[in-house]
Formats: sequence, structure tokens, C-alpha cells
Amino acid sequence: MAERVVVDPITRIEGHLRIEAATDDAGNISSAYSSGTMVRGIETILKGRDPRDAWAFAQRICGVCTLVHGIASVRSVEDALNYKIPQNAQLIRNLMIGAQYVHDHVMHFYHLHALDWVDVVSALDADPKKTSELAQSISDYARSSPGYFKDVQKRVKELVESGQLGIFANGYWGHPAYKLPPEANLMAVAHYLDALAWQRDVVKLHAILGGKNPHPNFLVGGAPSPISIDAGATTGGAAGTALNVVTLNTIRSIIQSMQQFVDQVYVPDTLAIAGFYKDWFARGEGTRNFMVFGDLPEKGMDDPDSFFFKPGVILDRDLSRIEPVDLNDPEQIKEFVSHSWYDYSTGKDAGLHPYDGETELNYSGRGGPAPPYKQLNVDDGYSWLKSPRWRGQAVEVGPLARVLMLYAQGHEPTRELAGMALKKLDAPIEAMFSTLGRTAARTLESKLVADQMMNWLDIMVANIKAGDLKVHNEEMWDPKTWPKEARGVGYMEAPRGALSHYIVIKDGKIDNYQAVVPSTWNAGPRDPENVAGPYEAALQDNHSLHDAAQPIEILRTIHSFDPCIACAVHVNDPDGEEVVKVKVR
Amino acid sequence: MSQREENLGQYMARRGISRRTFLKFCTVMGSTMALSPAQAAEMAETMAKATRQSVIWLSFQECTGCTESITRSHNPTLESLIFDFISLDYHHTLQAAAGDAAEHAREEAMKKHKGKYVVVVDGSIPMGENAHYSTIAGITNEQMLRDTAKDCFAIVTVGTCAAFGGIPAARPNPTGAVAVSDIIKDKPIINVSGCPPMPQVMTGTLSHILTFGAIPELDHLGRPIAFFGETIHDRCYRRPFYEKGQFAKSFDDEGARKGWCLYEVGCKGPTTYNACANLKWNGADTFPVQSGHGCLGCSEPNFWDQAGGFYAPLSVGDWGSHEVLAGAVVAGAAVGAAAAVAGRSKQKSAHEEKKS
Amino acid sequence: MTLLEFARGPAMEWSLIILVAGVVLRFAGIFLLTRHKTYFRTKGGSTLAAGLRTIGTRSAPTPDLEHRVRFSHYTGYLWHIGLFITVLFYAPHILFFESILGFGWPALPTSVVLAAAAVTLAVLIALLIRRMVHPVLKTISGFDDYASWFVTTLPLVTGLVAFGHLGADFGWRYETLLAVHILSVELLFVYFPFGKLFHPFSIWFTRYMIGGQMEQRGVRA
Amino acid sequence: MSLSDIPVTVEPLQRPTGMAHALLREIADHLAELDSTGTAGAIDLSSLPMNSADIEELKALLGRGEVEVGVDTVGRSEFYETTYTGVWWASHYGDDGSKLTERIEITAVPEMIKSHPDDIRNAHQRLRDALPTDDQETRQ
Amino acid sequence: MSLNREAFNKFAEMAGQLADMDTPVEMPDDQRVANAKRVMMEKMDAPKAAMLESCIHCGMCAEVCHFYMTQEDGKFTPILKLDLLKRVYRRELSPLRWMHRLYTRDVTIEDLEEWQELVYDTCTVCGRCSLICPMGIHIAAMMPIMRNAYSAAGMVPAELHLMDSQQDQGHLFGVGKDEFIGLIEQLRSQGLEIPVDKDKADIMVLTSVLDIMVSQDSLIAMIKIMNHLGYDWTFRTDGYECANFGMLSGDEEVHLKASKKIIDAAVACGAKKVIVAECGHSYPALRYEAPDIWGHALPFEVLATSEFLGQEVEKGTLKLKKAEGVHTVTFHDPCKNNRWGGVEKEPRAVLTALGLEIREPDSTGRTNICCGGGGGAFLINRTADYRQRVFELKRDQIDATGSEALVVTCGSCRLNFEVGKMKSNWGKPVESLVEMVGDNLDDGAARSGTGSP
Repeated sequence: MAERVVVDPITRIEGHLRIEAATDDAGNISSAYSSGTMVRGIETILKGRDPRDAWAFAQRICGVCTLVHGIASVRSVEDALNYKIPQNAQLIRNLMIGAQYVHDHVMHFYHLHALDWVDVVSALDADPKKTSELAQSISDYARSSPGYFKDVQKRVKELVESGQLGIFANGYWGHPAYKLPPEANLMAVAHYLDALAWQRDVVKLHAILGGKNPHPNFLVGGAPSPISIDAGATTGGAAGTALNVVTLNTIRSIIQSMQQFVDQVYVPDTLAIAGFYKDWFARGEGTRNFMVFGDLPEKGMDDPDSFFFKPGVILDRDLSRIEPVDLNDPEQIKEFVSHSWYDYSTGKDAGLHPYDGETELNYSGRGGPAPPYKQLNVDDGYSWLKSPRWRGQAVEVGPLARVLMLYAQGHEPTRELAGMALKKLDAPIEAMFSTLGRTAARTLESKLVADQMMNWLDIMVANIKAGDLKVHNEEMWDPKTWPKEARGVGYMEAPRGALSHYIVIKDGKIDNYQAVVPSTWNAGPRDPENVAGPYEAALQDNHSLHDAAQPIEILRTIHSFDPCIACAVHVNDPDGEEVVKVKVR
Repeated sequence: MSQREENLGQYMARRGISRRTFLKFCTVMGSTMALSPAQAAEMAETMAKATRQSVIWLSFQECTGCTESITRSHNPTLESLIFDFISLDYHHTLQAAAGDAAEHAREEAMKKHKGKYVVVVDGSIPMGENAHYSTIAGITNEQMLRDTAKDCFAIVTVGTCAAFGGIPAARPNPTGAVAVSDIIKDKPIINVSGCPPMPQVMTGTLSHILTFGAIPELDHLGRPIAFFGETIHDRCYRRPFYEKGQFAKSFDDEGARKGWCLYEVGCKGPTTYNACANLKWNGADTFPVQSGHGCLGCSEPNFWDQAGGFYAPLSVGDWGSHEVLAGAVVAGAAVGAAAAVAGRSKQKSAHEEKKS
Repeated sequence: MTLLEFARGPAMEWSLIILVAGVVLRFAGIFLLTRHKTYFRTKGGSTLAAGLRTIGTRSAPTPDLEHRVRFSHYTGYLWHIGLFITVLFYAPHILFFESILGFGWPALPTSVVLAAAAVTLAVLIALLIRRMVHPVLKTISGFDDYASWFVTTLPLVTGLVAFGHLGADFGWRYETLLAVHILSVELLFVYFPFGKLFHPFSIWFTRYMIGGQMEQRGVRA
Repeated sequence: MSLSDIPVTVEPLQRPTGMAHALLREIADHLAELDSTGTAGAIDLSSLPMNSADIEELKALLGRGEVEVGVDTVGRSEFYETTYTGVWWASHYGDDGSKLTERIEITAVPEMIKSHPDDIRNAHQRLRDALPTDDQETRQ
Repeated sequence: MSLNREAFNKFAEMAGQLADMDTPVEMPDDQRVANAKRVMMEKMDAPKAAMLESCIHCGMCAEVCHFYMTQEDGKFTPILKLDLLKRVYRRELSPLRWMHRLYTRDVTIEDLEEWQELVYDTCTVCGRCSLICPMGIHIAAMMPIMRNAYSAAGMVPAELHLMDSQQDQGHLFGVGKDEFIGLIEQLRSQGLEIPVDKDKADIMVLTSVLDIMVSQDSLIAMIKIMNHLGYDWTFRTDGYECANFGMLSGDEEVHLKASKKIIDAAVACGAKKVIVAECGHSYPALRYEAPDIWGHALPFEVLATSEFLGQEVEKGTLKLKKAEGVHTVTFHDPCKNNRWGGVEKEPRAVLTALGLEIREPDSTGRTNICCGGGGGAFLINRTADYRQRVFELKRDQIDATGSEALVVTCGSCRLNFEVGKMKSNWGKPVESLVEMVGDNLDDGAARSGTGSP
């Protein structure tokens, strides 16, 4: 073992992630360790509370995916109580999820991921005219005049010359891993700014339906956005709510703007940038296994046939076989803590299904080094994340899993779109099993979802036209109508992958709550068999560091997963006792 | 690098941006912050003399919602803020650098702008023996906060977690999370609470520091009065329904559809100080109450642990259970009966005394 | 724990416990005392009917005597009705009752409630002054009378102050005012079983009993 | 299927609340002060409880005069003098075209239209720099 | 027929000297207090407790009390007169006694002294306060407990205490069995047929010391009426006196002893009805209070004179002529008969039968204002001024009706009015109901008496 490379903080992600990678003499990563270094204990906090309030707590697990935990949470309560929601509410949720996908993926690409591929400083050398030609050659996006790019370039130049680079300070500018010509860099920087402005409009959809973004509001039993069709409801006066004929039109135009941006900017940029980094189609494959829980129902969660994303597991890259998933099956889903800072009463190597899960924080006792520290103790616990496994297998979740699943299930638009993209990049389907494949899958998925949204809006408008204004089912709102005891699981496909919230309700209060989230599947540490999770496996796949002091390679692969670590770190405590044990040294 | 010392006016001038831009910025800010129109010009003059404010943004036990929120700022926009007015020298979610390079960026900014930089904090901090519940680059959040705050001009906490402890500090506070003000005692702290705070309130507060070079007027919880001076209820467009006694009884009844007051379904607007009702969210001319869900009260301390939860009307107490009251009835009856029985025997002995 | 949390939480719980236990205690303690038997030949009709009738008839002074007590009669009704409107028909109050009783009822517009509260307060103040200067009232009034007035009027005042957000100039925030209002109501709850405020519980029985007692002698109570 | 198929009536206009007339008095007071002491005044419309109908009414009452100025800086700002000389209507828009704030300024020339001495000095310097370098002459 | 002026003056003189003749009860102060408290406790029960707990101090009771109405002094507030009882209850029996003991003063001898005036002098136990109380507190019904307590404490005002002792000894104002027999003999000598001490009689008629001494005409009228009706009736010399100073002073023993004489006599002659003379308090004393003290129901019916007369008129057995010389009258209800006994329509039926127009004053019948001398107050000399003020109130009320005469049916009412008349030169005749009947018996009508009532 020649060197241990430590990247902490991993920036441009959500949450606190630390990567430690051991490299051999040639600079190749031989083993990588992914660690979540922050814990809040939201599930412990949720215990004893009103299940109807849970969404707000769960939602604060993450402010980037901001709505996914809210939705998984209300679904878990609805599943536990067998609480049916009106179709309009389902469609409103779909629209919000759809907007979240497109918004989140675009922001991830431009604001979190792009700087791994785009050298901002290099953009200063670009010729705006040539940039304009480049832009126009790949897309008919309106903002592509030489003057426009000149302005952007000037703006960046002023920033650099001011000596205060701000967020661009200390980037690995000039690193040989940056391969884009200056013009492509300039185009990407311009779109970085464009995307920032564009996303503000997209979130209006969340504001209309949920009151604000981040953290829009949800409601167990439906949606908290009554539809006002009264005369006067649309004048901005008091006689109505935010959801009315005028704002339905606004939503339509927001969807159009999303489609437009994806078609004209996001997809072309992805393909253009990927074209310069084809070697990244050959590294960063994770565990070869992929899992999808399914989501975006047209009718209801009890009708998986109406899902846009259908569930399943793909093992060992085999797209011809799809294994069924059952979230309630203790044989299928287990979480392990053999390398986490937690204790299990059954021993550190046993796995537990979330319903039976337990959590006892034990930082010091499980090998956590006393801060300040230089290095994790990877032989014992080294993360606040647990390691979930599906039938003992480490599986990857997220856009790549979903796109592969759609592809494997023969979804025509997906096959067409993927075919187009792969053809343009001159790559086989196997190229998808890679760092860049993951990034590309995110782009493709955005287009698929954006195109689907108009369909949901049309159904909702048809319902309203037919007089169906219902967005909330009042029947089971009152906890007195609930059974004494109930448990359920709320699942969804978050932008980052399969998400599930497990809830146990007793006497109208939360008895146990836990979230098994996408980044736990992806970023979790090794399991008892020492099998690496997707992050670690991907880093161990064909990565060599050009300069250990500037480990941009690690960032590229890690960012391709779009890490969201606050989500992944959790505490669950099903025994009804305070079991937080704090041992210092 | 001689240009390093240039002030914002020179920087803008060099960029071909006229002083009109300041004036406009200040005019608009003045409107947002309820300053008198005359103050705009004064603001513009002050601001031109300032250097781009160095800002170090520390993220601790957070969800990144606050950062997400500031990216939604319309006025000023985040890009205008970070390109034109501030120098965001350290910010996990946005900065290009990672790992050691990122930490160096922070250290450099601290050195260069010693005594002048502003620290923005989102997220709560596990303190003392719990400090290991959150670390960055191997050091605890508490340590990083102390180190970074040491030479700062002021601290702006964004979000209820940094301001008041927020969700990590909600009962039973498993990680021993505390607010910034629990750790830092010797620096001015401006609390921009909210979960998340409104984008304009964050940018507005930063702009105030930027334009006046001073701390804005604060309320007793350390929040800028310009934004936290009034309750949601005070400015709510549904207030007239409250006055008329027209209340939505559930989330999807006629009242709800007509935009009636959400008090009865748990709206915390009357006790929540924030600017949502007048500034509105995301440029969509709406805010939570308008969209149909009651205010959660997210800019207030302890809102996570408020009595009755989010759907209990504000006037409803957290008064225990019917069982407790039934117990009180039984206890009362028992004591009362005992008193009466004792009274009877007293009467009896009085009667016998008379006979004798 | 903020003042409001204290007011809505433990203070509310304990004040309700004291209210309920106190009322039951006093009730049981009174009604489980002895009863003296009557041996004389009764004269009138059914004492049950007479008792029940008296509960109603005592709601107004007997017409011959009404002119002597007109002021007390009308002001008494005025502030009681005003208080009932304020307490029972203000939407936030209804929700409070709903949380205890499990059912609610329609509210009146806030303006009506506000007017009722203002009238009630005015009458209560007038009655306090009267109590202090009237030859009878000043003689028979004691601590309980002034304390009862105080704990009854205080919630009204604190409620109006909270409603109007008065006191903002002194830096009193709404939730503080609300907490003070709730605490003042809790003070009322706590005091309720122990002084003359107990009368809403006993009045029905005392009226019933005087009706029956007089009926036994053939006299309409 | 389009939204126009939804069988509802939309009343696009709210009723004016009478705010506009109240504002006229305030404007008149400012004008009087401008006339007598030369003190400029401004009224921030965004901070007043005015609905869109009020704004329209006020616009109609003030009318549109001779001068119109547009300023492009971090989004557009538009100024026009109303039929009452000295009373200017100012609208400021953001980068993204959204309306940020609307004001009435009672002044001879709105501050934002005037050139700032710093800008003039800067312009002078830039122009000097841009002139062909005829050393002797420009050095003075 | 009318009041025997000479006798009246003599009686008034005697009454003025009562206090001097009394022998006060010797007792240590703490014994007085202890006795008073003991009685108050003993007499308390659930309904009374509920009532004492319910006072809201609204002051309405004062507004209808004739003593307050005439003097406007807050200490005359009826409920305040019960304050010692309330204090004892609160300290000893209230469910909240542990709390009340902290701030409720114990009853002291000074309190007892101070309250004596309120309990005897300025309360005629008329019961008007009980009618107005919005809480339904039967204030007047608890006043006797106060008097019981005072009696036990030996603190009954001298006049009443003396009368109490005399009653115990079997005579009042020197009028005993012998004097009664003497009067009977005198009347018989005037030709009146008077059955006395019959072994068997359906109706036993009672008289009172006042009738014997002052208003013999009332007695005569009653005899004539009974004879006129032809019932099987009798006086009994072992039980003729209806006045019961035991009740007025609060001495239950004397009360029962006096009542027992009547009961025993009535039982001895097998009377089905006992008619109480025109003496207000005697009616409830016998009819309502005695059985409760005795602990047994009476084996006969007790009727007030006016009640009896009214019943006979209504039955048609009593035929009356139209009264002469007077056309309009105002009837003064004795509180003890009306408010304490439910006798209201009967006297009015009699007056109507006499062809009189009844002019009711403002507050009449059930709500009639007391004459001011009831409940024994008439005998307490120091209350003369109070009584006079009440008389003036009554007088003005009666004058306002414009009637020609006032009709009363209670000896003490009558005397109180007479005293008032004298003091203020009021010219209105005050007539006794029974005397008016006696004067206007329709002898022409066939005797319908069948020998049984």
C-alpha cells in the first residue's frame, strides 16, 4: 500500500462525505472507503410523534431532494393505514416528483458535477464566436450568440481578475484531466449560469402546489393544495388558493420550459461533454447489480401496473432477467453494521430487516477515531451509514438502475432515446455500466420524465373539468379512526434512487420509524463479507490518480452518483428506548 | 496583485457596471427591507466604497435546504450576489474545490480578510462530548466553528438549525445538537431562521451587511427586524377570513377551496414571525398558507416540538389526556366524599354533645 | 420551554386537573352531607316539577320585585352573555373546547365577538366600581369577590390585548401575549372551584332545591 | 383538451380599493415641497397594500407625459414622467424580467437617470485611455 | 268590633318593660361560642351547604329587604345576616374547610354580639330575600338556625328571652290558663255559647295571648263564626295558646313544648282540624316547624284562621253579608301565612265574599313587604325606629292604592300598624279579617253546618 488519499470534505454534494482511497505505486486505487461523517438522529426524533407530522421531519432529512422524504413519509403512513388518496392528489405528487427530477438532475449536472469536467479558467481562452458556432451546432437553444458568450466570458474574467474567485477558488484548474476545449468550457459555464436562473422558475411549480421550495408541504391522505375554481380565485385576492385555472396554466408553461431546457441544453451538453471523456465510459462501474422500487403511478400506489417506473432487480448486468422486489420481505432487505458506528444486539455481523432494525450509536466503541483525526479505522466501523443488502447482494440504485430497468423492460421511448445517445457517442449499451454512463442515464431520465409530466397535467385538468376537485381524503384524517397498531412502508424512486420509509404506528403515535435511502444503498460501507458498496466498488474500478493532491478522478465517480449523505445517515431505534450511548475515548 | 485592494465601486466600474446599478440594487433592497426610499442613495454610496464581502459558509448538521433556498433567490439572484457583491470563499455545496484544497480556500480567506469576513452557518452543531457526531476533514464541527469564527466580523446563521438548534435539537436531541449562539459568545450573531429561510431574507441580510457595513436591527431572538418584525398572520391574505370567522374545517372542504383561514387546521401563522406572507416564495406569488397548508412556524425556536404538532389549532392546549382528567374526577370525588363523611361524623358528635 | 409552551402544556394540564378535581371534590363534599327529613304535611304539588320550574323562573327576578334589582339584573345578563359569546363563539376558543370535548360548533364573526368582549369588559369594570361604592356590595364583598372579578376579567383583558397585538411598543410579542392570555385563563381554571365562581355548577341544584322547599309549603318560589 | 375548456369564469380584474385617490394627496404634498424647497420625494408602491386594480387606477389618474427613459442595468428599469411634471413613475425589473419594485418619484430628474460623478470621472479616464496616444497633449 | 284601645295601651306599656324583667342567661363566653357553633354545625345539611356555597354577593337580597330598603345600610343585607353560619360551615364542614380555615375567621363572642341585631332586630324572617335570590338561596330558611344558635348561646334579646321563659312556664304577659278561662267565663256571661274542653270535637280552635289581652273582639268573632258554622268545635284549656316564642327566640325545646301542648290537646279531643288564631308565626310554628322538631307527622290538619275562613267561603258553608261602611280595602298578607305557609287566595276569597273591592299594593301577596314587626321584632324595643320606617314604607304603599281600609290577619301585624298609626297620625282603619267576618255573618242564611267540617 503506497498511499492513503483522503478527500474530506467531498464538496458539491449534499451532506458530509469522506472518501479514503488506498493507492498502489502506480497511483491506481486498490481499495476505497466511503464514510458519512455526520449524524442527526432524525428517526429517533420522530418517535412518539403524530404520524401526520412525520413528513415534515422526514423531509428535513435532505434539502436537496427536499420532497422525496416527504412523499415517502406520507406514503408510509398511508400504507400502514390503508389510506386511499384521490387521483388528483396522486397526480399532484407526480408533477412535484417530476419537477424534482428534472430540477435536481439539471442542478446536479451543472452546479455539482460539471466542474469535474469543465475548467472554468480555461473558458477565458475561448473564442466567443467559435463557442457560438459550437453551441449552434449541437442545439437550437436561443441563447447562443457570440455576444452572449462574450458577456459570460467577461463576467468570469472580471471575477478571476478581481482576485476573489469565491466558489471557484482553489479548483483543480489546469489539471490535465480536463479535456474540453476552451469553447466547450465557456459554453458549459454559460449554461451553469443559465441553469441557475432556469431552476428558479421550475421550483415555482413546487411553490404553487406546496407553498414553497425547498421543503414544500405535503399531507397524509392527499395534497394540501385545494383547487379553486371560484370566480375571483385567480385575481390574487383572498377568494381562492394558489392552485387555480391561472396557475394550472403556469404549471403547463413550467413543464414546457423544463422540456425545452432538457431538450435544448441538458441533453446536448451531456452528449457534447461526454464526447470528450469517452474513457470514463470504461471505469467506475459499481456492483453490477441494480434495483428499482418503482414510482410515478398514474392511478395509485396500489396499482403498480400504472407506475411509470416499475420495480425489479437486475443482477450481474443481466438485462434479460428481472427479479421481483418485496420491501416487506425480511429475506430480501437487510441492513448491516459491521463497518458502521452502530451496535446490534444480535452481533455486528448479523443483518436486520428495517422493521426489526435497531440502532445504538457507538462511535468510540466501534473504531471511530477521536477528532481531529487523519485516517479512519477501516477494519472496524468507519461510517455513520449502514450497509443495506438485497438478498445479500450489494445493489446500485438511481438513474442508471432505472434507465437500465426501463430498457430491460422494453420501454420503447427509453430504448429509442438510449439508442440515439449511444449512437451519437459511438458506445455499446455496456458503456452505461460506468461513471459517465451513470451521468448520462440521469440526463436521459430527465427527458423521459419531463415528457411524461404533460400527460399527468392533462389527466388532472380533465378531472377538474369533469368536476372532480378532490385533492384530499378526509376519511382517515382523525387518528381516532385508526387501528391501534399498524405498520407500513412508503417507497418511491427519488432522483438518487430507491427510497423506503418504514413506520410502525401505535395508539396514533409513531412507535418506530426508519428510512432506508438511496445513498445508503450506494454509499454504505463494506458488509460483513467485506463486499464493497457501489461507491467503493466504483472507485476500485480502474481508477488511477494523476495527482494524489488533486484527486479529481475520485470526485468524478463519486459525483456521478449524486451523493446525498444527510439522507443516508440515520438512527433507528425500534425498541422504544433511548439507546443512544455516548462513549468518549 | 494590486487589484486585490480595489473596492466594489472600482471593481464594478472596471467591469463597465455603472453606479446606477448600485442605486438600483439599493432601491430594490430598500423596498424589500422596508427602508425609507431616501436611504437607497445613501446605501449606494456606502456600498461603492466597500470591498466584495468575503463570506465563508459553514455547513454542519444540516440538510442543504438553506443552500438550495438561496439558489432560488430572485432579488438579488445568487449569481449576481456571488459574481457582483460577495466573494463566497467556502461553501461545500457550490465550491469547485474539494478535500484539502477546499480547506485551504477557507484558511486563505480567513487570513486575507481577517476581522472582516462574514461567517454564514447552516446546520446545528453537536457540542462537547457529542462533537464526534459530525466531523469535516477529520475535525469536529464545533472546532471548525470556533476556529473560523475567531477572526470574523459577524456570523449569520441561516436556517433554524444554526439559529436555534432546529430539527437535530428536537426532542430528544439524540446528538446533543446546539445552535451557533450556544457556542460563540463573543461575536455578533444574526439569526436568519426558517426551515429553510426565505431566499430574499438571506440575501437581504447579507446585502444589508454589505451595504451598510453594519449589523441590521435585530429582534430579541437575534433576527433582522426588517424581515421578522411581523407575523405571517399579520400580513396573510387570508386574515380577513379569520376576522369574519370563516375557517376551512379540513384541507379540501369548500372553505379550503375558497381560501378561508387555516387556523382550525393548525396554521401557526399568528405566532410565527417571518416575511413569507409579504415577500412570497420562489417568485410564484404564493407561500405555504396561500397554497393550502397551514404555516408550520418554521422560523420560531422549538417549532419542531410545539404542542399538539402541526395540525393542532394554535389555541388547543397540550393538556394531557382524558384519562388524566378522569383520574382527576375520581380523585376529586374521593377527597370530596371523605370530607363529607368526616363532616357528617362531626355533625353527629355535635348532636350527641347537645343531648348530653 | 418557552412561556407559550409552558402555558399550553404543563400549566394547561395542571389547571384542568385542578379545575376538574376541585369541582368534583366540592360537589361531592357538599352533596354527600346529611339531609334533614321533613315531617310536616306538604301542601303544594310535585316538588320535582316545582324544582325544575324554579330553575327556569329564577332566571329572571319575580316581576313584582324586578324594579328593585333591574340594574344588577341587566348588567348581570349583559356581561354573562357577552362573556359566553366571547368564550364560546370565538373560533380559536371553540377549537380549544373541541380538543377537550371532542366536538365543536360554528363560530361567530370575530367582529361580533370583539364587540361582545368590549361590552363585557366595560360592564365588568362598571360592576367593579359599583361593588366598591354600593352600600350593600361594599359591605358584603370580600377577597373572593375581588379575586373572582380579577380572574374573570383578566382573561378578557389579556385576550383583547393578545387579539389586538397591543403592547408591541413595549416589545411584547404576540406569543408572549397569547401565553399570558392562556395563563390567565388557567388562573381562572385554578381559582374556579374554590370561590364563588363555583356557582355555575351549584346554581341548578340550589334553584331546584328552593323551588321544592317552597312548594312543600304551597309557595311558588 | 385545453384549459379554456374548463367551465369556469375568470374575472381578471379586482376592484380598486380607493388607495389611488389617497395617494394623489400624498403626491400633491410632495410636489408642493419640491416646488417650494426643492426636496425630492418618493413613494414605494410595492410596500403599500395596493392591488393590481389600484395600480391601474393610479396610472390612469396620473397619465403619461412627455419623457420616457429606460435604464439597462441588472435587468431593466423604466421611468416615465406623468402628465404632472415632476411626478415620475419608476418600474424596476430583475435580470429575469420579473418586476422587483415600483415607485413614484417626485423630483426634477430621478436619481438613477443622472450620471454619477464617479462614473463621469471614470468615463473621462476611459476616453482619455482610448484616445490615440498623443503624449504631449493629453498629458496636461 | 275593633281593637281594645285601653288594653292595647296597657299591652304596649308592658311590652316596653319586658327587657327589664328578663334574667339574662349566665354562661362563659367560650361556652356561648361553642354552643352557637355546635348548633350551627348540627343544623347544617347538604341543601343548605349548597346554598351557602352559592352566594355570588350580588346584593339583590338587600334590595328587597324592608330593613335595607328603609335604611340603605349595607349591614342589613340578608345574606350577611347568615355570615356566622357560613363561617362555621366553611371552617367545620365545607369540603374545602382546610383551605377556608386559612383565611376564614373563627366565630367569636364579639361576632355573636355584633350579629345579634342582625339576627333578631333587623330580620323578621319574612322570606322576601329568598324570593329574589338568583342563585336560589333560601336565606330566610337558614335564619332560624342562627336563632337556634343564639338561644343555645344564651344570647336571645331580653324581650324575646323573657317571653321564651314565660312560654316555658305556661303564661305570656301574665296571661295563663286561668286568665283564658276567666275571659271565657266573661264572654259566656255576655251570652256567647262557647264550647270548652270538650272530650271530643272535630275542630279545635286556638287563640293567642294578644286576642285574650288586646283584641278580644277577634276571639269573639271567631266564636261567633264557629257557632254560626255549626261545627263540632272546642277550645281546650290544656292547649289554647298558639303563640310560640320558642320559635321566635330560637329555643327549640320551648317551641316543641308549646306545640306539644296543642298537639296533645288536639289528640285528646280527636280533632281533625286545628285552627290557629290570627297570629302569623303561630301557623308555621305548629304546622311546619313543630313536626320537624318533634320528628313525627301531626295527626290533624292545621289551618290559619284566614285559610279556614276562605275554605269555608269557597265551600259555600260560610255565608256573609256585604260589609257596610267600607268598599275598598287593601289586604296585608302576613309573611308567615303567605310566604311561609302558602295562604294567599283564601283571605281574598273572604274579602270578596264580603263584597269588598280589594286594592292590591305594588308588591302584594307572595311578595308582600313585611309589616316590620314580624319574627318577634315587634317586641324588641330597640327596633322601634326601624319598625317605624318600615311602617312608613307600608303606609305609603297602602295609601297609594287609595283603599279605604287595611285588612290584616295577624296580631302582630295589626299591633305594628296600630303603633305606626299612633306615631304618625295615620287615619286609615286597620281591620282584622276575622272581626270583619264576625261582624257580617249572614244569619238569614240557613245554617249549613252538618256537624263536621
